[in-house]
Amino acid sequence: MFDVIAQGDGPLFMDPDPDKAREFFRTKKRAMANKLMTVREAVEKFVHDGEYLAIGGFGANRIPTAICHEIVRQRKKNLIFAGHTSTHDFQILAAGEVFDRCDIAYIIGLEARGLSPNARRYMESGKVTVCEWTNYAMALRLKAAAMGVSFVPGRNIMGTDTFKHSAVKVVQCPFTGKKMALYPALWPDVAAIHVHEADVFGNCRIRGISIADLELARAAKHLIITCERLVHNEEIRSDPTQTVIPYFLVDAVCEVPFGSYPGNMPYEYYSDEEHLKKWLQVETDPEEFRKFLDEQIYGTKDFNEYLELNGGIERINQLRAQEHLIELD
Amino acid sequence: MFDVIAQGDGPLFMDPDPDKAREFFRTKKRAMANKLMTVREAVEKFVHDGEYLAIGGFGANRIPTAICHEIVRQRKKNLIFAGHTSTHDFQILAAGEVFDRCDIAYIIGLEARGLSPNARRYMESGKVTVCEWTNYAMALRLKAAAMGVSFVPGRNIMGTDTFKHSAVKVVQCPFTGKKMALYPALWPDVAAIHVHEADVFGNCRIRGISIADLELARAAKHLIITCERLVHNEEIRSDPTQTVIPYFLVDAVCEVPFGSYPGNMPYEYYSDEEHLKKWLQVETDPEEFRKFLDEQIYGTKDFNEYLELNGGIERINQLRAQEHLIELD
Amino acid sequence: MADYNTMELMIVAASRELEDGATVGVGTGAPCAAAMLAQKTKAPNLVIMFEAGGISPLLPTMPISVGDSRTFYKAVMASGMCEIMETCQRGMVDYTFLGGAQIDMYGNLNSTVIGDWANPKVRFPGSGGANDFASFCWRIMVITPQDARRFVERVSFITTPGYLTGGNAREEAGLPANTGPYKVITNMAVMGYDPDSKRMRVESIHHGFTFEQVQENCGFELLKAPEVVETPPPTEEELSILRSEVDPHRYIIGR
Amino acid sequence: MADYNTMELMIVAASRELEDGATVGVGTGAPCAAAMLAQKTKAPNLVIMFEAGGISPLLPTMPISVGDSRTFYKAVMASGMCEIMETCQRGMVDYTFLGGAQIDMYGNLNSTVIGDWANPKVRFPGSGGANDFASFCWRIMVITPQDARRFVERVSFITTPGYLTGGNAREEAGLPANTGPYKVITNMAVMGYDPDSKRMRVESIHHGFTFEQVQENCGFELLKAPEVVETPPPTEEELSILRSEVDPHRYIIGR
Repeated sequence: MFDVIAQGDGPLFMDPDPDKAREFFRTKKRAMANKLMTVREAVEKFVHDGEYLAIGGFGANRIPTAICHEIVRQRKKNLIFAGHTSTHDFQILAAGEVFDRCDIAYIIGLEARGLSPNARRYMESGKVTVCEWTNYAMALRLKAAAMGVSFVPGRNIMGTDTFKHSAVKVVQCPFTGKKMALYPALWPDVAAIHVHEADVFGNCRIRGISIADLELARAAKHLIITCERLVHNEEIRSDPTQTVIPYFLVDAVCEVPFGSYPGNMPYEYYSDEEHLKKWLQVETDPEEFRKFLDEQIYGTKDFNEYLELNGGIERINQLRAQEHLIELD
Repeated sequence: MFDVIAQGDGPLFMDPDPDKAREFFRTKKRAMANKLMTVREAVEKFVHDGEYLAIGGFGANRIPTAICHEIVRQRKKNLIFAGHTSTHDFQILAAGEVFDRCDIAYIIGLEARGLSPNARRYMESGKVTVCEWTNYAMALRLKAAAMGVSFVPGRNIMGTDTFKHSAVKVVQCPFTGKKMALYPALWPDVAAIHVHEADVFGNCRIRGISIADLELARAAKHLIITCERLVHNEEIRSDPTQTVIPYFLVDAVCEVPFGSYPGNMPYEYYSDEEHLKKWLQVETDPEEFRKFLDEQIYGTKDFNEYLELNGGIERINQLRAQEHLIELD
Repeated sequence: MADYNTMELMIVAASRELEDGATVGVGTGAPCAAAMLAQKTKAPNLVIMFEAGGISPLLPTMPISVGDSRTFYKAVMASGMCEIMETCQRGMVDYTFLGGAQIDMYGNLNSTVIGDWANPKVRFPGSGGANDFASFCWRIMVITPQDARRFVERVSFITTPGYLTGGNAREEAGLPANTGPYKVITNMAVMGYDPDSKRMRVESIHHGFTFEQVQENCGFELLKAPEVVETPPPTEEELSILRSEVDPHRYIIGR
Repeated sequence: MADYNTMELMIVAASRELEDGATVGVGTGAPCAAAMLAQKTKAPNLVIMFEAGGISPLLPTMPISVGDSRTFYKAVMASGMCEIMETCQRGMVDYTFLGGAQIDMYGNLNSTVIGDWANPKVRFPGSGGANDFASFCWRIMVITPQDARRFVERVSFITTPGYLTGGNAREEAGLPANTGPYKVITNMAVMGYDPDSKRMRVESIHHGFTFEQVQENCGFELLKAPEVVETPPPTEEELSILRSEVDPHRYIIGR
């Protein structure tokens, strides 16, 4: 056995055994089949209570909002959540109290917009068991899983309390004698990623930054794709350099135009800062927030209804103009 | 120290210490400067006797042929060569006997075309010290370097003679108890990669497969880019999703149209199988091969002259048609 | 019975081992032809991957290199070597097809040297991606002529892992569980492996050959499967597709 | 002397620490404003990177998120988190700018909890990319108001490494050699670190403040640099560019 110099005492929620992951992937379908379904179907089929969930994008940028809403709407529970690069997605899922365990790299906050009062209450309630990481640490855990190995090394986190409350193990590199932090592979049971274009089989294109989604798509055992628009497989095959997620990783494809709203979708529409501010404001009063959630999520049947509630195409058009730096009068 | 279960006895030609690599990269220029120069200048400036060289592409596909020729023409010597995914590039460099140490994953052969008689003679001559690897192993060594760590693990190579003659170390994963092969990071002193488009600063686009070039570009201490065509920086900035090599990795940009000839350049021209066959044939007679080399490389002043010798634009046009599956009469 | 040559026979036999909806990492030549033939006969949803990055192309012609532009012609994705090998390492690739200068009774392959490694009589290319594919894919298939100089008691050099020394040696060495050599397809027979000893055994013999002839052209003792059958010969349809659609220029089958 | 507010002062002071041709990993808010100001004054070739993947954009407006579309507007490359963090880990990124709820005398930062970790009084977001940037970039800069509740003897939780317990502790813990906290820019002073003990020390004091005032607003004993100077005040040009080009809507400087 490796001589482990130091290790964090945080809980490891998932087994990093690559042979167990391989046994799963051995049975995953490889044939090109039409995977088109509704968001409701995708969540019913692939998000199960007690399992590990990860969400793509960067908090309020290119996020699969419809999937987050639907998980709350279907009142999923006891999930384990990958709380990295998460902001508005975390806010939604915390509002539904759908998870009771959480790997933390960045939670509660919405960057410069401030902290979510409700998410903070939930995380301070004692209802959630946590393990600490960093954004890159979580990306490395997904990278290890995507590579099919049980760990990869990094030179961060060591010496800190973040390390102490993580599940990292520090070893000495046998080539150099240097200390290396080893990150255990993370194969989420299910992940959801929002992309620009996909075909019905799940071949995907993303424009702009990829954040940690390419690693996530490969690490996840089940993958739900929401896309701004479907394209034909011939379009995908006309320029295979653009494909960043191949179809055989994907289990469900849902066409959800404006699907990152109120988040930003690069080259499509900017984030709706007024709506995001509304969330933060209404959250200060738990009673008001319950009503808000009932109206926005529990009371809507799908994402289109939620969009309509918040200004519909007219609002989206304003956000499109903002994205493209066009001044409307 | 890690408990090393088993290790290969092959020589490790380069130091995998990430702090030494960091000290180098600390001094590497980051400002956007015009790096346009001739192939001759690039090789004079960045390829030094005794240093470690790696070549991008896949042997006879998207290779920087002009750089390989120029290294031979300038009679570089005692290089260490990264012999992975190499075929025609290896054949050229072996013809010039420019290296005396070699990390081997795939050498001598030209895939289905057969083995290079001259490269085989050189490798059987006892003049070259070698270490055995696999194609993915070499890609992992570059990946470790690109990540800035001293190793990454893989689950291949173990149990074989390839392992015994590599510099791999096998350890037991502290999370799972499984054996993992650790690959030491490889920071080549210099690499050359041929791309479709680059700006004068070195921002690059590649169409089609990337092979191990994205890892190589990040691992190399110095990077020479040859490109089919220069594009303006505004074009690069108009779609930053297409950039796969950012300029700050690059030290030299050389515009070399048809620069992968006689290799294939995806979407541009197919490989010149007749010319490649000529190499293999003429190599059977060492005396004839010397003459051939004098004519083709030592006697030409640059890559354009070599192209002219072998059919020039007319030949290239035939190969373009082949690439695009257009039947010429 | 249809008329066919040795290469056609091997390609057809190999193509039948690939089931629909499977993934396969292939090289150029006979393996690629077998995969293409399978796609055009019983396995339309066979997913072909090439080590340099091509995923599921609509192959317009036979590629010359596993990295040439044909390998990602109208592909679903043009990726890279790490993408392919890591897809294999994750357990998503069912088959790989390999060759080699030598193979032994445990399916170990040599493509590195003949003679002493430090002072080789003959130097070959080395592993390339073979060791990687053979370590990661679930099942390894080999297409090679039946020849006692190729089927040897001990390979000079284990470039690419089969079952190593047999039994559980492969997994004990650290390679992924439940992977290993699956079939060897020659001009005389199809061989598999004994589930316990992991030694090569004859499973079916091509029309016109006997077990004794197979054994004579093998440098080690071959086992027999509980039932050794005659390989069903290539059908007219298989041969016709192979000749007209897969390899019309007879690059592979014309050899 | 020009008239300016606290935030403007801090941004200007921070911008001066960035030299031309350097690379910097920044977050949103004041750090981004400081980097933009540096680009428009003394460091036109400053290369800005954002943790979610944006490399060297032509920032049209202040980004709201480190992952929003502004962060790669007309960028040279739109990459991903691993690309950015690994560029840092390789040693290619000179500076990072961070914040935090608490900082101690060794530059350690807390953005995780106040109180006991298992039973927190206040839960904050956690590391995000801060620990990563601070581990990998050569020099860490912090912009924060001078306040004894922020500058504490011991942070409740070391989210992000400074010099840990001082001396060589950082390198001994395994973090890359010769990295660490570099400057802390507050509304009262610019602080650096003693080269041996790695304790925070005052290097320059902004016009109108005294060392004693800085010390009063700090929860631990501050050292003094061999020479403590007065920070040159923001110039008219710096303020004009900051107000008209960097943050015309006063998102940051209007607070």
